Amino acid sequence: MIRLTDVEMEYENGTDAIRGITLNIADGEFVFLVGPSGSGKSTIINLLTGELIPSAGRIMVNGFAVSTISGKQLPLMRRTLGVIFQDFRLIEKKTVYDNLSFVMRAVGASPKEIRKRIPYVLELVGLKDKALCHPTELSGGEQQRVAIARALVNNPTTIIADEPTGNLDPDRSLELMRLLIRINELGATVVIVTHEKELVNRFEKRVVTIDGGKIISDQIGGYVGGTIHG
Amino acid sequence: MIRLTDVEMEYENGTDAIRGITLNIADGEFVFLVGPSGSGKSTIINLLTGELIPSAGRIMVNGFAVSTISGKQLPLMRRTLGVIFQDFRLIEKKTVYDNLSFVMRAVGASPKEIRKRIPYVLELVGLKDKALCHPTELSGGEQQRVAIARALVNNPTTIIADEPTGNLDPDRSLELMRLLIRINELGATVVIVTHEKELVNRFEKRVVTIDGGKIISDQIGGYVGGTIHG
Amino acid sequence: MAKHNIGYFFREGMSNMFSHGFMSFAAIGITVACLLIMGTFSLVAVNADAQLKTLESENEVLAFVNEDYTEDQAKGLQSELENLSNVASVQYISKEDAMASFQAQYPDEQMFQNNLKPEIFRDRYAVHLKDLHLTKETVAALKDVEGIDDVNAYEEISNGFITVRNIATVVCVALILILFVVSIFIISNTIKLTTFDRREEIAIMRMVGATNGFIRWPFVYEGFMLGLLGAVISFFLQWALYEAVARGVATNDTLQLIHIVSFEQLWVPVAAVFGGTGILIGVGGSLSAIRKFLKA
Amino acid sequence: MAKHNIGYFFREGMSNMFSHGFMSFAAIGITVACLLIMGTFSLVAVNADAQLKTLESENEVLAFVNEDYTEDQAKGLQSELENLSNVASVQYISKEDAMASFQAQYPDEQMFQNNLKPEIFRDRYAVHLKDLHLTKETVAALKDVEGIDDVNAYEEISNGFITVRNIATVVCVALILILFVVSIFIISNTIKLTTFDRREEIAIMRMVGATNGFIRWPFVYEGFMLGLLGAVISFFLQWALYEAVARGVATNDTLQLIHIVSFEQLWVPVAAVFGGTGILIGVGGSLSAIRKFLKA
Ligand SMILES: Nc1ncnc2c1ncn2[C@@H]1O[C@H](COP(=O)(O)OP(=O)(O)OP(=O)(O)O)[C@@H](O)[C@H]1O
Ligand SMILES: Nc1ncnc2c1ncn2[C@@H]1O[C@H](COP(=O)(O)OP(=O)(O)OP(=O)(O)O)[C@@H](O)[C@H]1O
Ligand SMILES: [Mg+2]
Ligand SMILES: [Mg+2]
Repeated sequence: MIRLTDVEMEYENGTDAIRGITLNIADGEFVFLVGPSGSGKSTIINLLTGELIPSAGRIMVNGFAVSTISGKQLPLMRRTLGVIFQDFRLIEKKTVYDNLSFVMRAVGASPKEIRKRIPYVLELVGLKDKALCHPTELSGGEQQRVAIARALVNNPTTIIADEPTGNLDPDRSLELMRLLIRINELGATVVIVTHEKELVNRFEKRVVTIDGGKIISDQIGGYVGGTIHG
Repeated sequence: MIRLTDVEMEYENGTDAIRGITLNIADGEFVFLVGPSGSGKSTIINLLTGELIPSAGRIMVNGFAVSTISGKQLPLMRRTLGVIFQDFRLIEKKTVYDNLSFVMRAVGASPKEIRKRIPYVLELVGLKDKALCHPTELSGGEQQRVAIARALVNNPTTIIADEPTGNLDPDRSLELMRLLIRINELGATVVIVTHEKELVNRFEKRVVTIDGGKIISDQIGGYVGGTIHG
Repeated sequence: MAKHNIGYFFREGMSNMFSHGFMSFAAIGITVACLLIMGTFSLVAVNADAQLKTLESENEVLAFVNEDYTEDQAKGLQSELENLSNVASVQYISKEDAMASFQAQYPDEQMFQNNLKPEIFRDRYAVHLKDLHLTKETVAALKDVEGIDDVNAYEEISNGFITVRNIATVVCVALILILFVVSIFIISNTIKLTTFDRREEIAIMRMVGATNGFIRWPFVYEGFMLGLLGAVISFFLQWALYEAVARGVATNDTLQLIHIVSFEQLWVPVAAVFGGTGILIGVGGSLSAIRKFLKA
Repeated sequence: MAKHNIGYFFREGMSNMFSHGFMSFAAIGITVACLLIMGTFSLVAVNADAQLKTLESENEVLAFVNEDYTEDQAKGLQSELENLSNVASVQYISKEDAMASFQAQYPDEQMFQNNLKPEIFRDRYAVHLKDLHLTKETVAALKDVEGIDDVNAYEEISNGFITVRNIATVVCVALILILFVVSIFIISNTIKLTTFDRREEIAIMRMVGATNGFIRWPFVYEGFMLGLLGAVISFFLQWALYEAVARGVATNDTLQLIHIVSFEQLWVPVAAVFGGTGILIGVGGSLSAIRKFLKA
């Protein structure tokens, strides 16, 4: 369960990225977060993960009060999340396999679990034969899929994805969406930031539209804005 | 003018990314390069810029034989190109303004030219008020627009863009395309790698489709593949 | 901490060390350089000190017996002198012995060899002191003894000697301290630089819910391994260097006189100091280097 | 190179230095540390050498005149001795003078003060040599002079003295060389580490068509500034340190005797060496650090 109450975020340089947002996402929901470039979508994601502390307001994520969380609680909260970052954030010095095993280790998985889980997840994103490559040896879309695999590998209860399809071709994008919907149907909460009007329109899901740091629409189905496809 | 003749590219780890491509792009043409993730699009871009040396074949770009170019000629060739990279490649320690002035300096522009040109280019991509921000203070789409501005700033005769709209909302994507078309109409050659079927279909331009390191189609208008929008 | 984690941390630390090849090489190289410089100075200082101690023990005060005393009376003073505080030992030297040693000192003054008579010398005691710093007080005490006429304290000499030794000690200790501080500064900076490009990695670990403790361990292991390796390499290099110098000294005609402390007597403290310093610097450097990335 | 570029390179180099605050600080700190250690040792060595030279010049050989020669005859030998090669100067010492100085040496042997007669001493010459290494040859030549009976060469003493001085010189030069190599190693590694995270920047410059020369200049300036700054800081610290020690020596009762070479006599070479080394290391380190990024 995700609950933002009157959240505001002003960056150190004075940019008012979020200007009062209240938003509830129930457990098991599937939500698209859309809006123009610079509207504050990534900022919301970073507030949910505890990477940013809001200037005002309250944030609850899976039972943790993120806005006031302690250093000891933060790792426990983050283990409930699987995050796909807009800029991937892969470790260049580790292979694809090690990029994944490393985050399983970090939450205390046993070597046996790791050996079982990683090939399965790599299969899901279609990178089984790239396991021993380094991120620098991958195409942009392949890197993005490693980032997706990493978010899935610890079986999180909530998946948060920032532009997961920005570098994927239409076929792969659709595949990924279907995968996330399947995971959602198994019980996980899914929040996806995207620009892809096609995808948003294709699925009748909740769409929250942000502009200028405010929610300007919250409805089921239909990409708001985007004149070219209007 | 860009001419690839029987080009092959095998990476050090044995990946056969390009398996024999012959492609001519005349001066002043506008070309979309499309294809699934991992098909070899970015590899072609890197071959054109001289960042990669082909395992076989010949590459000519704007009168330079890129595949056999000397260390002294390479910078001259590159000054004819404006490249937008899939991963942006901005310098985090420099402001947006300095990221641009730096590449103008690199080709010998005077301070006066720089002071005149940069505000103009930032205006074009809609980032005038972010000139003094560092890349880390920008949203994903804003970073992408800085990368675009950097490619335009030196007034290149050829613009090569790898996924320039991956992080942009539909309005901004359309705006950018219109800008590139305007630049193309003023005489520049433009090569764009993209997944955005919408954009490709909207303009009646040449579309080269790659799959598995080979050209599988070369036609005017119409995105090939991408079942969801088919 | 689960059992399989210990192995993981260790392997992780090792593989980090190798995957950051150049960085690790620089850190180890600098550790070795610093330890060697420090070690060499310390060992030179130890030897110089040993040498000085030997010389010092040869330093003596002469106490002249009243000319009117008979030889027996003169000898009778021995126990009284020995009982004075700060007197390590006394040695009776008769007029005849004094003359003989005097003659030995001046082989070139022909006349001394034939014309001298023991009577022109006085009976004397060579007095060795426990603590040269107290020479003044002891000379006064010797002079107070009934039957001792005069004391040749070589006071300026022993004073000068002590001063020189003190200065040498201070200079050595100061140099070693400076080198130690400089070494720590250099090495911890090096480790900081080497961990600088790991902030990304740390950020990702934090983001997926790793605890600070979990993040810290591989770095601690890496620092430990770097420091230990540096220490081990330094130790063997130091050993080789020391033996080479010692052999050089032993085979040199003039230098033979210098007594070199054997490495067997020194290797335990050298190993302990090298190992301790190396590990301390390695682990400390690593911890201080990642500390700021763990805060935010 | 266009005029506005020089200013650009310079500003770029400066701003790089500041924007890589911690890295630059580390590089400068390490340069200062290394230069100071090197400098301190060199200055100690220079002073020790000056001290030894003074002592050496006091070293003399005694040539004893035949006992049958009259004082005039004895004095007549002076010019002959002076003409020998390797003889720096000779000083005639009469029997009377010899006795006086002998008595001054033994104030405690009462009998010497009254009972000695000049006749038991011999006339002699104190001979100063130009080159102590040739003592043996010169002694032989002295002995060959008609009227010289005997020569007291103190050969072992001067031999030992030379050996000690040679060893001291070798040890000092070796230490300074080692420190120099270690310093270069440490500093160039530091600069390499500091430029390591600039490979991205370099890659971008290359990609937009900057020539290698253009890319190199800001790095050269940065290295130059780092090295120069390190050298300047080291110079003033070294100066302060030297003056402090010199003052300490001058005010100490016993140490007054030691003659400290004034810093005025030394500052030019110290500044030159520090500046040269700092800049060499800075620029060299920068160039070697970016070289590999410019290749591909
Ligand atoms: N540096 C490299 N070393 C080895 N293999 C590489 C390297 N870069 C790319 N590859 C491989 O070459 C193939 C083509 O990669 P390329 O980056 O050209 O794909 P792309 O068409 O740009 O894909 P995307 O749309 O996902 O960016 C991929 O299979 C990729 O894994
Ligand atoms: N670290 C930062 N410091 C200062 N300002 C920032 C920072 N990060 C983002 N901003 C600013 O905050 C605003 C919102 O940024 P955010 O990254 O949330 O946008 P976004 O909706 O994710 O956009 P995009 O679709 O382009 O990724 C932008 O104006 C951006 O410039
Ligand atoms: Mg964003
Ligand atoms: Mg690509």
